[in-house]
Parts: sequence; structure tokens; C-alpha cells
Amino acid sequence: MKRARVLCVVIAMFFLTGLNYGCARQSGVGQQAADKIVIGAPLSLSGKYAKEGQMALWGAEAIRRWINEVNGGIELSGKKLPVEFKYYDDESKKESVQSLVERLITVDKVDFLISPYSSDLALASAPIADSHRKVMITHGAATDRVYQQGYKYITQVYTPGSRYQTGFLDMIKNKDPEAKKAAFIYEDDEFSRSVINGARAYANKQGFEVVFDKTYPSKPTDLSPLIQELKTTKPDLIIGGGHFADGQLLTEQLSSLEVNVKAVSINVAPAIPDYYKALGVKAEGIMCPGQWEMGVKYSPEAAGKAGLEWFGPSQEDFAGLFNAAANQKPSYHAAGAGACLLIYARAVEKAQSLDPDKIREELGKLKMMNFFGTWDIDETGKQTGHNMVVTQWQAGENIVVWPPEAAGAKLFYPLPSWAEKARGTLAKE
Amino acid sequence: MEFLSLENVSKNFGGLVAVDKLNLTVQAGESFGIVGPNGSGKTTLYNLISGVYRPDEGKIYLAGKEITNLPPHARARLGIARTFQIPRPFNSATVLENVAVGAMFGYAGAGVGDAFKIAGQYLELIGIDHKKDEKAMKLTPLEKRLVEIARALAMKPKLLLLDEVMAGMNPGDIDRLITLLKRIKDEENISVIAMVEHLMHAITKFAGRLMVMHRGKKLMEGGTIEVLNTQEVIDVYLGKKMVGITTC
Amino acid sequence: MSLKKYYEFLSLLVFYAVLFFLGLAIPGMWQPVSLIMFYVALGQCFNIFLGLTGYVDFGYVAFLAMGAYGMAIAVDLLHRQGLGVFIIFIGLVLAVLMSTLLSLAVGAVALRLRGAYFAIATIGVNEGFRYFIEGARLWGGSEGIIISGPLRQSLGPQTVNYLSTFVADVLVFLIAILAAFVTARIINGKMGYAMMALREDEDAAKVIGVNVTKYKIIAFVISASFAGLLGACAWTLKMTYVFPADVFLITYTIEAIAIVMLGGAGTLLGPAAGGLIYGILKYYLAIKLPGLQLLILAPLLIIIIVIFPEGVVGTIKKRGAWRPWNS
Amino acid sequence: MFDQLAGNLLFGIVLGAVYGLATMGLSLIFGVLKIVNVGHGQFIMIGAYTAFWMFTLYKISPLGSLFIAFIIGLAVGLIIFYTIIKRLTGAPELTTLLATFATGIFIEELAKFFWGPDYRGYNWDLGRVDLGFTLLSYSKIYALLLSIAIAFLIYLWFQKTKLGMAIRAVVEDRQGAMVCGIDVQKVYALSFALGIALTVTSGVLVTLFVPVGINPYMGHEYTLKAFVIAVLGGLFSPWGAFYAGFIFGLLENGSYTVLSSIPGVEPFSLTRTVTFLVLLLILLIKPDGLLGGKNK
Repeated sequence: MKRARVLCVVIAMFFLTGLNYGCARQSGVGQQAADKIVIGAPLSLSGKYAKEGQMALWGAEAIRRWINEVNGGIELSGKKLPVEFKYYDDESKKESVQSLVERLITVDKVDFLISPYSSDLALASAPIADSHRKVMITHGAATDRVYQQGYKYITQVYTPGSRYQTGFLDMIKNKDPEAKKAAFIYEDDEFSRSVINGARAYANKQGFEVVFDKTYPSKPTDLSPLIQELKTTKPDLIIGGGHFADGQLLTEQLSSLEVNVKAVSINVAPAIPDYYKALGVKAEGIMCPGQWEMGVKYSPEAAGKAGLEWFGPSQEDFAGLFNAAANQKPSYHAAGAGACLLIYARAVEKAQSLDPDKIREELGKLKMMNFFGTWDIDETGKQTGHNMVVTQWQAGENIVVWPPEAAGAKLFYPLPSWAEKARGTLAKE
Repeated sequence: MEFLSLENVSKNFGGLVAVDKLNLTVQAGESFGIVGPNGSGKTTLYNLISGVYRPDEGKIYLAGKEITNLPPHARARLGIARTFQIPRPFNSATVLENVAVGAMFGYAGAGVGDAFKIAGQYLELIGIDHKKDEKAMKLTPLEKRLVEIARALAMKPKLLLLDEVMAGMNPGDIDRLITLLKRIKDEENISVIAMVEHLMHAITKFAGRLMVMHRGKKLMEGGTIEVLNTQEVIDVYLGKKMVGITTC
Repeated sequence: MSLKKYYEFLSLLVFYAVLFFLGLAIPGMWQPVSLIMFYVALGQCFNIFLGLTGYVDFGYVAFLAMGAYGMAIAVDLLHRQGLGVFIIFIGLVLAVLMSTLLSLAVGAVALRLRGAYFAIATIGVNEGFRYFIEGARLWGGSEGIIISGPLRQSLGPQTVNYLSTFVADVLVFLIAILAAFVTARIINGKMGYAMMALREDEDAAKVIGVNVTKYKIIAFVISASFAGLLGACAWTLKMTYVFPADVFLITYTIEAIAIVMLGGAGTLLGPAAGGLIYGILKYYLAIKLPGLQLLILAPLLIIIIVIFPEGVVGTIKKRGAWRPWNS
Repeated sequence: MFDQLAGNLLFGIVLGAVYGLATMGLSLIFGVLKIVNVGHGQFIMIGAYTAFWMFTLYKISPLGSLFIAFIIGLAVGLIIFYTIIKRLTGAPELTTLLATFATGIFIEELAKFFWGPDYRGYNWDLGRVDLGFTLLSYSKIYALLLSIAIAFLIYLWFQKTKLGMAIRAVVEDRQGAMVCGIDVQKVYALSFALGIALTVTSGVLVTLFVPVGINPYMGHEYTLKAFVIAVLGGLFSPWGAFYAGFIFGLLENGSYTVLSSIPGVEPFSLTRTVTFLVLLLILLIKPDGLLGGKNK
């Protein structure tokens, strides 16, 4: 008996100590919350989204520096308030996400939230944010479904999944009307399906013929069964992928089974330098739908032409700030997360308030351009203004080739065959 | 009236025939002895009676009811209790609990409270109640065996199978144990089968009838003294000594 | 005697109560507390099988998944029927039903196997079932079921937020308490001794009349149906979605084992202690050292397990007389 | 159709060989120490990274990395054994499971801490042979042959050397071995180290099959598969595991051709269901696994 009692006491003590710590933090933050604007995010710094999470962290930090150092803060009722970016590691796990989001809201008293990466984690955090009436901009929760759930305060900075591959199809149709046979080979997960569902519908509308349409389960070790079957359908285009590892595997095995097609567009994986580092020349000419890419032409002038206001750093400045923190090139995950801060900053300056409802209303009205692209959301919070770009690996550079107004180089088409690549042919005139 | 009967029961493992067309009947309340050298199939026979093995052929009856294909726990419920040659108490439980479990799930089928009472009584009878709060793993092999006997008795069995229970005891203890077992058996009308490799004097004190097993077969059955004095048995035992040297 | 028997359970209640009110009293504490409670409840439910019978079920998470799907399917099908909050009860019932059915099927088949073979067979069930759902496009396939929308339409946003940010957590508390109570009942009763016997020596247990198969299946099914409840509340109701890739994650089983072993298998307080330690470490490390917490957590776990080889509670008890059933 | 089946079976065999080798370590450790190493996959990850770094930093071909990986594996294995596992001998079996779980996380996070969450890969293209029905790259052929060779070497080592026999003795009968004067602790240490070394080595071969997507969290999939294969092979026998690897590989790839003829389903996901169903069936028919179960 005694032992049991002792144990209970011990347990209680243990918990209480942890708790006092919690209180201390809370009061501390509480006092300061007036003279700065706190933006908080649970980021996946470990677990399956660690890569995206790390990129997002660096991106957000870069923009925070720009706002505080270049812009001198966010102007609210005549005062320039600095931005603080508060983040925790959610381990890519839904349990952690919820407790961390609540902590950000109640303990760290953040004014605005940036969602964790991926649709499932965003969905997990949604009820908490919504019940505390906190605005949350998602980056990475690209599935349209997230915005069909009727959450008032959740808005999106990315182009929805359904429009990921449409640009690629437009580009091919415009470049080579003869290329009609499209093959879909993609990861069987929530995000990739939303991408391919969009692509399939659009392809049919645009008169493409879908000759192959199969998925592979997550974390595959060998795709050869699928690829061999795909090869027999002799497609012109291959659209597919899912995340980083499988995207690389897909490319590697397309090459080792010598599936030669005119164009390949893979989701996500080719967007980061890792891809080319890992595959070398095999990556040449592979295309990727990107939310953003270095070299994409979003500038004050472009904004002027489009009749939109411009806010934030030029992409060169962003890349500079990013490089200072990460000493590498930013991916669109970084840019997207950074853009969230810019949009909040602008919305606050225009609404001259921190009240969630005012800000949400302002986000709805706001139509602006920044280095990441255009911001314009519909009433459900879904992004309609932002456009995807299509990038292509040309001689070791991931260059924007579509849309024309954003393009940094001409599309290299058709792809060199795998044999040619092995001999060192690059996808560049 | 005959309580346990086996009708030409056989069991073989691969090629080796452990028990070979064995017939055996034990009367209610009788105390019966089985002797036989190492590897003569005694333990297999016990496993067949207690249901650890199913016989390849033949039938087993308990109180006229066929139990050939009943699982061990069902047979225990019908009143069969056994000890193991190497005692197997529940190590991380206390002595008292070990015995109580027997009372709960054996023929006795007692509730938790009663089970502990019964357990207490038998520990006293066996004379290790001073250890009742020790954990079984802390006991000496001898004590473990006593606990096992107590556990078996606490099941309030109708048929008790004792496997080498007296090995390694000093004569004094053996006598005490035998008198005790005899008393309990008479009070509760239990048929007891005791099997030994040697310790003939013990078995003579205990068993009225005796069966000698050799190579899975019944070599001889009858009154204890007569059987032990026949030439064949003596031969077997001389043989056994040699076997004993070669094996192990 | 009988109250004394339940001393541990009562102290456990006190501990839950403390946790509960701390969660309510301090802003920002509720979700952390519910995170801890999820792990505690997970431990309590799993302990009924793992702790009491000594069998390891690597596929345990499949039962949580069944529960999660049960709730999701109920909501998905019935949210238009205007059943109001009653829909949640139907969900819970369906959750228990599905997890129990699966456990009966698995138990009947797999419980014939012993030790590691059983453990791995259950992995087979878990993975096989997951990829069947994805491959056959069952229940939305890999896209799973999102219930926040449907729920918000039928019950209104406020109610749903309340459900998933408070009620779900309270239900998790109740599950933990119920599971602990059942555990206490079992180990105080005849069944507890039967399970002790089969855990210690299955053959010896048989010959003293313990129907080991029966008791194994009982423990398995009880444990599984609790898992179903937990999955329905802590996942579907709280997270408002079910994706197969996420609910069949074997990591949860291993975490459950870790928690039970951390506290001490087969003891009543063990899972609570284990869940508390695991949860608190996870949460506060995640706050203090974002990105490094697992790097710190892992060695800490190892140190704890080296100091307390039989779990914190288990080892402490072992140093005294070991009587999970009446201390 | 037929070409595809042939191709799938071929790749199934190659993959199976790698799986098999990747599982031998697990079986060995389980057979000798009765420890289920839930951190198994993380050691494969170490092997993959070894191959990657050796290739990118020092231009050492994966073939060379095999030995380096083996040495690293031995070292890591010994360190883990003497710092953690040794202290837990005598504790309940599951305790070690928790320990290996934590160790796995630790290794993963160390890898992330030092090498980052990036997805690495190397490009060691040796060209490929055209078999008519499909193309097989030389690196995959290497993977196949090397797995078989290494498995065979280990087999010889167990048969011929004193230590090997000692280990086998311990697997057969612990007490007996002790009586015969075998230093069981030493055997434990050795088997654990050897098991880990084998696993790390197989990590290199994994990259011969899949030279990309190398990242700190790549191990989990292999852990699960290894468990299943180990059981198919009868848990206590590394060779059993090696053969079972082939069966697993063949099932995983071979069943695709059949399943892809079913309309309205995703055949690739179902191949995994089939594999696990077969596991269940086998366990029901032979509860001690397909091969080598007799050691039990």
C-alpha cells in the first residue's frame, strides 16, 4: 500500500514540476505580447516531413528577418511592431500537433498560425485553431478537401493539388499537339491522388488519352512491376510521383528499365536540389510542377502589369536571406512558408487590427503579389490566385519553363533518351 | 470399482515407441506404484493420463467416462492432478498463491477467498506454511516439490499422479510424506499413482499394487513385494543401472 | 479486504483526477494532458492483454484503426439523418463492434501460435489489412474519411469544436479509468490467477485446470474492444479524419509496448506511470528543444529501462513482495 | 504479359536475395539472444549511408564499402551490446524490445542530426544487360550475387569455425552449451555484433538495388519486412531467413502480374496484402515457420 501511495505522490510531483515550468513561460510571454506580433507554427523537424519542415523553418526565418530588418516591422496603429516566429517540432505526428498548436495559442499567445506541413496534420490542427478563433494559413495542405470542411479561419497559400499538373499538360499541348498518350504512375496517398484526379480530369478535357493509371503504396522499394507494365503502353508523357524518396526511385527505375518518353513530370521530388545530387544526369530534362522556383519572374513590375500591389522582398533578396540561414538554395516549401508571414504582415497593416475576424476578412479581400506569387483566396479559404510553374532540370539547373511570362528558359523537348543521358547528353541546347 | 483404466494405449514419437499397447486399471482410493528405468515410458504415460499428449491409439477412461480426447484442463476439472519430475511452480507468485491457484481451477473449483483458506490448510499439512509469503523462485528444489504436492492436493483431486516426489529426500521426510499422503488419500478417497525410478523401499511402504514398465511395455503387475522379488525385475534394474551410466 | 484490494485502483483514480483538474485549471495544459492521457490509456488498454497474458501483439494498432474507422463510417453514413449528438454513440458502438469482431477473428486464428510467431502473425494482419483497404479502395482507400465537414454540417461548428477539443479527451479519460477498473477486477479475481498461471508456465497452468485458450481470448478481446473505443475517440473524434497510412502505423504498437514496459507489465499502475513519463518527456522536450527532442528522449528511455529493467512500478514492487492483485 | 511475369519474378529474386541477407542478422540475434530488434531497419539505413558517403566522398565503389560497412557494423554492434543489451540480460524479453526501440530512434535522430533530413543517392551506373523480356542493370546483378556469396560465407563460418559452432550450440541448447564450457556472454556479444554487421552490410546491397532515396527514416519498411521474412524462415535460423527472403521477393513482385488483371483495384497495394496473407497461412500450417523451425 505504502509503496503505491509514495509512487502516486512522486508521479504527481513529477507532473507538477513540469507544470510550473509551463506557467512560468506562459506569464512571461503574456506580458510581452502587446509590443510585438507573434506568428506561430508547428513544424515537422523530425519524422516523415522533416525535409519540408526544415525548409519551411528557414524560409519563415528569412522573411521574419526581412520584415524586422528591412521593413522595420509591421506597422500597426502608427507603431512598427517586430515579428516573432515561434515554432515547435511536431515530429510529423498528429498527437503532438494538437497539443503544440494549443500551446502556441494559449501559452505563447501567438496572433496568427501557420499550419503544419501536409493535409493530415493541418486537419488535425484545424479544430484547435478554429475553436480558439485563430487564423491559420496552410502551406503544404494542398488537398482541396481541407477547404471543403467549413473551417472559417483556415486559408491556403499554395495552389490546390487539383491544379498541380494542369500547367504541364497545357505546355505539352502547346508545344507538341501530337503527344497525346499520357501515363499516370503515382503514390497511393491522399495528396498524390488529389493531384492526379485533377490532372486526369484536365487531360480528358484537353483531349489527352490516359493509357496507364496506376498507383504504388507508400515507401516502395521496387517499382519495376508497374514500370514494366507502363512501358508496354508506349506513352508519350509520364506524370506521377508522390514525395521525395519514391520520386527519386521512380526516376531511377524509369532509367534502368529504359522507358523513353517525350516528357516526364514528377510531383515534389525534383523540386529540391537533393534530386539532382542523387540522380545526376538521369535527372536531366525531368520536369516538376512547382509552387515557386528561383528565377520565376514575380516582381513589382509584374505586379504593376497585373494591377496588383506588391509587398515583400524580391526573390533575390529572399534567396540571400535564406542562404544566410541555410547556405543552400530555397525550395518552394521555404518560399511558401515565408510568403505566409508576408501575407499576415500585409493583412495586419491594411486591417490595422489583430482581431482574427478582421484579419480573416482582410485575407479574403486581399489581392497582392509577392516573391512567391499572387495571393487571392475564395470564401472557403482556398487559393485561387496563385499559379503553379513548371520547372525542368537543364544542365544541373532547375529552371522555370512554364508559364511563358514566368519562364527563365525554353522548354527542352523531347527528352533525350536514357542511353543518350548516360553518354552525358544534357537537356539543354 | 475401477476408477482409471487405459485400454491398449500407445504413443510413439517419430520411430521411437514410448508407450506400447499398455493396459492399466487403478481402483478408486487405491495407491498404485509404477517403477521402471529411465526412458521406460513412465513420464509419457503420465502425460497421456493428464492429457498433455493424446494417445496414437487406445482409450482412456476416468470413472467410466472416456477422456481420451479431453484437453488437460478438462481432465484436471474431472479430478486428475499431477506433479512434474522437475517441479514447475509459478515462480514470480508466492507459495500461498501457487497453492491457491490449484484450489481455484482444480476439481475443488473454489472461489478466491476459499482457495486461499484451502491453500493455507495444505501448506500446513505439508509443513511449509512458514514459507507461504516467499516467492516460489526463492525456494530450494525440495521445497518447490513440496509446494507442487500441496498445489496438487489443493485441487482436491480424485486421481493424483506423483512423479518422483520422494527423490532427494532423507528417509525421515520420506516416511513423514508417505504417512501424510496415505492419510489424505484415505480421508478424501483419492487414487494415487506414484512412480519412481529407484527408492524401492519407499514404494513398498506406499503402494499396495505395483507395475513395472520397461521399454514402454508393462513388464509385470501385481502385489508390490512379489513383483519386486521376481528375477526379471531385478534383471531390468541391473540393466537399468547400465542404461543409467550410458545415458546422461 | 475488498476495498484494500482496490487501493491501487483508487490511487490511480486520484491521479487521473489530479491530471484532469490540472488540465482544466491551467490554460494551454488541456491538450498536453490529453496527449499524456492518450498514452496512458493506450498503455492501460494494451496492458490487459500484453501485461496479463504475457503475449505480445504487434498488430495491436489494427484494433485502434478499426475503432477509428467505425466512428468515421458511422458519421459518414448517418450525418444526414439528423441524429444530432446521438451519432457519436452509434459511432462508439460501431467502433467497439468492428474491433471486437476483428479481435475474435485474429484471436481464433493467431492465438494458437506462441511467442514471437504470434507477435509477427499479428503484424501480418495489421499490414495485410491496411494494404487491402488501400488496394481494394475500401472505405475511401488511401484517401480515408474526413468527418469534420459532415459533422460540422450536422452539429454546427461550435459543437464539433467542443467535441473534438474537449469531449473526445474526456472520453479518453473515461476509457483509461474503465480499462484500469477492468484490469483491477481481473487481477483481483479468479481470472487474474488464471492469467498469472498461463503467463508463468502455460503447460503447468493447463494441468492444474486452467483453460488457457479461453483466458487468452478473453483478455485479447477485452483489450481489443478498449482499443476500438480509444481509436474512435482519440483519433477519429479528436483529429476528425482517418487515413489508413496513419491509423495502421506500427509505431503506435511499439509505443504502447514501450509504455507498458516502462511502467511495468501486468501491474495496474505501470501503464499510467509509463504513459506519464513517456508523454511528459515527449511534450516538454518538444518544447525545450524543437527538433532534438527524440535525440534526447531515446537515451533517457534507455537509461530508465536499464535502471528499472522490469519497468518503474514493476521494479519498485519487485523489491518488495510482488502482489499486483492486493496491494 | 509473359515477359512481364518473367521480369517481375527476376526482380523478385534479386530483391529477395537482398531481403534475405537483410534479415539474417535479425534471425541470428533472435535465435541466440531471444531479442526482437525493432530497430533493425535503422542499421540498414547506416549501411545505405555508408555506401553513399564512401562513394561520394572517397569514390569507393559500393563493393568496397561492403567491408567497411561490415567493420562499422561489428563496432556498432559491440558498442550497443556492452552499453545496453548486456545490462538487460535476465530482464523480461520485452524490456530488450523497448531498449532496441529506443536505440533505433537514437540512431535515426543521430543520422538526421549529422547528415540532415535530405534524401541522398549516388549514381553508379554500370549499364545493363538486355534479357529480351526485360533489362537488368549490372548493379542489381551484383546485389544478387553478393548477397548469395555473403550468405554462403556466413554459412561456412558457422559450419567450420569454433566460434560459429559455439553460436550454433547456444541456439540449440543454452544450458547444454554452458555445461560444455562455452562462454555464453561472449557468444552473445559476438552474435549480436555479427547480426548487426550483417544488417549494415545488407544496407549497402540495398543501395545497389535502390541507389536513391537514402534518408534517416528509410529503415522502417525494411524492419517490418524483415520480421515477416524471419518468421517465414523460422526465426531461429539465418539460412531459413535467407531462403524465405526469396519467397517474399517472389511473392511481392510475382503476384503483381496476376493482381493487375483485376479491374478497379490497385494491384501494387494488394501484392502486400497477398504477401502477408501467405505469411498467415504458412504460420497456420507450420506454426514454427516454413524452414528451420525444427531448431525450436
